[in-house]
Amino acid sequence: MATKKVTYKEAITEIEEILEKIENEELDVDELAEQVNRVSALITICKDKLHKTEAEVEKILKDMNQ
Amino acid sequence: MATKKVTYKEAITEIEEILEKIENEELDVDELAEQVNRVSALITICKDKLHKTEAEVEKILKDMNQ
Amino acid sequence: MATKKVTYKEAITEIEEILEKIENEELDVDELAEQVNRVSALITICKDKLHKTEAEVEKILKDMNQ
Amino acid sequence: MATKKVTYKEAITEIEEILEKIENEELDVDELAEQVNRVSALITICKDKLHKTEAEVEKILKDMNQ
Amino acid sequence: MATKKVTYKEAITEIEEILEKIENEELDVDELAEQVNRVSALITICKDKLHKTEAEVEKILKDMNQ
Amino acid sequence: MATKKVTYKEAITEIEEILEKIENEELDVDELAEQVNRVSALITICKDKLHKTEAEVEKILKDMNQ
Amino acid sequence: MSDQQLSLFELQRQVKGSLDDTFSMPVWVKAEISEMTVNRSGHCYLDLVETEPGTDNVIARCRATIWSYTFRMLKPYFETTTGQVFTEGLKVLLHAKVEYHEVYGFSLNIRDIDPVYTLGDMARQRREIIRRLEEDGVFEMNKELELPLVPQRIAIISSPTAAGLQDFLDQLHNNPHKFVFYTKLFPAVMQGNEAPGSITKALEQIFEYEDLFDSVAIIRGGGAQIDLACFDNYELAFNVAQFPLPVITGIGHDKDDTVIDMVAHTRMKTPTAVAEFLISGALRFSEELKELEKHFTELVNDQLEENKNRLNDAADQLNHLVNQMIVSQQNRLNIARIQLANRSAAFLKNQITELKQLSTETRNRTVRYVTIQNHQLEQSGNKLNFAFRKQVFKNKSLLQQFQNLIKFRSIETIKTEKKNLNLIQEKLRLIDPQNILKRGYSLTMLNGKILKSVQLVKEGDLIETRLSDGTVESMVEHKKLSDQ
Repeated sequence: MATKKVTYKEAITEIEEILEKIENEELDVDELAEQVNRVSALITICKDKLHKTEAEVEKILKDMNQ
Repeated sequence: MATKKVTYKEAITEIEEILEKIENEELDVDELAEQVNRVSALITICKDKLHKTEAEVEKILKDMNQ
Repeated sequence: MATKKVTYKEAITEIEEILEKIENEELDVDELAEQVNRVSALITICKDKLHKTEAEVEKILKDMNQ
Repeated sequence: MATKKVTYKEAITEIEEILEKIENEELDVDELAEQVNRVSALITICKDKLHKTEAEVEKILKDMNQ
Repeated sequence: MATKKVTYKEAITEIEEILEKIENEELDVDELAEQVNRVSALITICKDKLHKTEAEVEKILKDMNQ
Repeated sequence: MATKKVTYKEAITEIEEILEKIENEELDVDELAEQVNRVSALITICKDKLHKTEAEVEKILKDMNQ
Repeated sequence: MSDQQLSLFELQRQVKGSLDDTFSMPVWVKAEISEMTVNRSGHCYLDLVETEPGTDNVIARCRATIWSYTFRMLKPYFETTTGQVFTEGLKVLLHAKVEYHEVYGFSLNIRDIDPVYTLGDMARQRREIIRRLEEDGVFEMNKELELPLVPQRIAIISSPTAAGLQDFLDQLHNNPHKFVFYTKLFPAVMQGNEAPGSITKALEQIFEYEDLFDSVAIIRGGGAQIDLACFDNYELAFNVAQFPLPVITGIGHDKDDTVIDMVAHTRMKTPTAVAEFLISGALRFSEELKELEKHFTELVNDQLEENKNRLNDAADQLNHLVNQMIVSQQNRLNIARIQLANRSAAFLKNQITELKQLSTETRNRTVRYVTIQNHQLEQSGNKLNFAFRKQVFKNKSLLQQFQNLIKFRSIETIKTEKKNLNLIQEKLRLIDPQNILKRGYSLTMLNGKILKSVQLVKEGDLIETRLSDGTVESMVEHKKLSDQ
């Protein structure tokens, strides 16, 4: 779960790939916990990125309206 | 019944193989009890793995939602 | 009729061999009773084995369901 | 007509041999009665053996089915 | 005409010899009557033997079939 | 003409010898007559024997058929 | 040839008299006003002409007067009816009395004017102008120009003294939205015959600074509504239509559009309307900008929201899928357990059935075996019976045959012997010399021996001849050999 260098897009793609694998039952139960952890980590990363972006945008808009 | 190192997948595969053997009567009666025992043990292993995974996943998801 | 060490499969094979001999009239009448007795003994052995296996299997399944 | 130790198979063989001799007219009329008697005795022996065997087998099978 | 110890076979053989001699005209007229007498006696002996055998066998067979 | 002890065969043989002699003309006329007489006597003897034999045989056969 | 000489006066009087006779009543005359003056006392003096159609060649001309009291009534009536100043250049239908004055000559005294005729003529002229502009392909040209989103630099063509101009400028510069407009006035005469030329000139000036302006506003405030004929001018319309900047008109009338209005980019009724149009344009743009900004903010927010939702969805989906997978696996294990139970039971049941079958089979086969053996024994008995009977029969036959044979052969032997003896007896009878002699044959004997050849006797030998019943003795006299 170390790779924090993933882009938002890569993270989303990976999340979707894992979800699809789970859906298609391509995942072994043995791997499940690990993969769920991975998705969780990726979602957290994405949410962090989003929050950061949101704050930034808010600031820009505020600046613009003044 | 010692080999607890089997993966979930291997366990399922073995279960199905034994079930098929029983169905096709490829088993000697002398072996049946032993094989039923084996399947039973494997099912228990699988269930344990499932429960463990379930708990683990639940924890991850809970942590993520906080 | 002493050899109780015979496996189920061996027993069945022997029964079938004797039956075949009877059918092909390879058996002397003098041996017939003896051989039928043998078959009977083997069938009894098999039944015993079956009942034992059945009980054993039932127990395993019962244990598993708990 | 004393030899009751003859086996069923031997009896049958002897019967057949005598019958063949009679058929092939290898027998003197002087011997004929004696030989017919012999065959008759053998047939009786065989029938006895058969009945005994039958009864025995029936008993075995009856015992087995119980 | 005394020798009643002759067997059926010997009788038949003797009959045949005498018949042959007669045919080959090896018989003197002086002997003819005697020889005819002999044959007659032999035939009678044979018939007797046959009847006796027949009766005997019939009895045996009758006994056997019962 | 006295010798009545001659057998039928001897008589026939003598007759044939005499007849041969006559045919070979080895006989004087005087002897011839004598020999003719002899043959005639022999024939009579033979006929007697024949008749006797015939009667005897007939009787035997008759007895035999009864 | 009348040699009667008339004084000028008399001639003029005679002309006057005949004209009066001929035109005793006023007549309706169509003519164009070429010149017109109104004197101090209010009388109107006109110079009327008729030109050759299609050219400007004058083919008739005369003076005309409208007396002041008539003129005072006719002029307003005409002008309000036509919306056109009663002035030079108009084509009119006049009700006039032909007058002839000995001193001043021929003139027409106008009593009435039919404005309908002039109206028709004006409309015709306007249609003509429009047709020409369309033919030239310029009619729509100005309309095809794109008005800048916010036309802020306005070239104004107007009369500097016009009341409307100041209102227009005030309205523009003091707009409540604080939009800034840059205006530059290009003065022009906005009425009368000079107007087209003057406006054209103003346009030419603007054209030189084309790049400095976004559009041209031709405005005329407050003036009488009857001065509009000057805007139905071909040359002016031609210039306006082709002008490279969009032209907005606010000429200030409510009636039919002038040709200038028609060819202009945008036609507003009054200067005020033009100002409002310009301000509203700016306002619209400003609102669009605001809208855009709002839209942009919304988009950004939407996207952020969408991504948040997506992540939440992913989390939900993960939860759901994992649960599903676990349930599915649990089911699978449960099924495996049930299958194990069922299949084991079925397996054992099959084995039991098989064992039962085996025991049934044992019984069947044993019974069959015993039956077969029994049958075979039965057959052996039958065979024995049959073979024995055959043997007995055969022996009986043989004995019978022997019996027959001995009978046949003994009888045959006896018969044969009998025959034989009879044959011998017959032979004997033939051989017996006594019998031969009896048949007439005789025996010749020499010296006690039978004479068998002639050669054995000599003549003179004594021979004995034996007959059946005695003997004769004789001597040989002669002998003879038989020929062979």
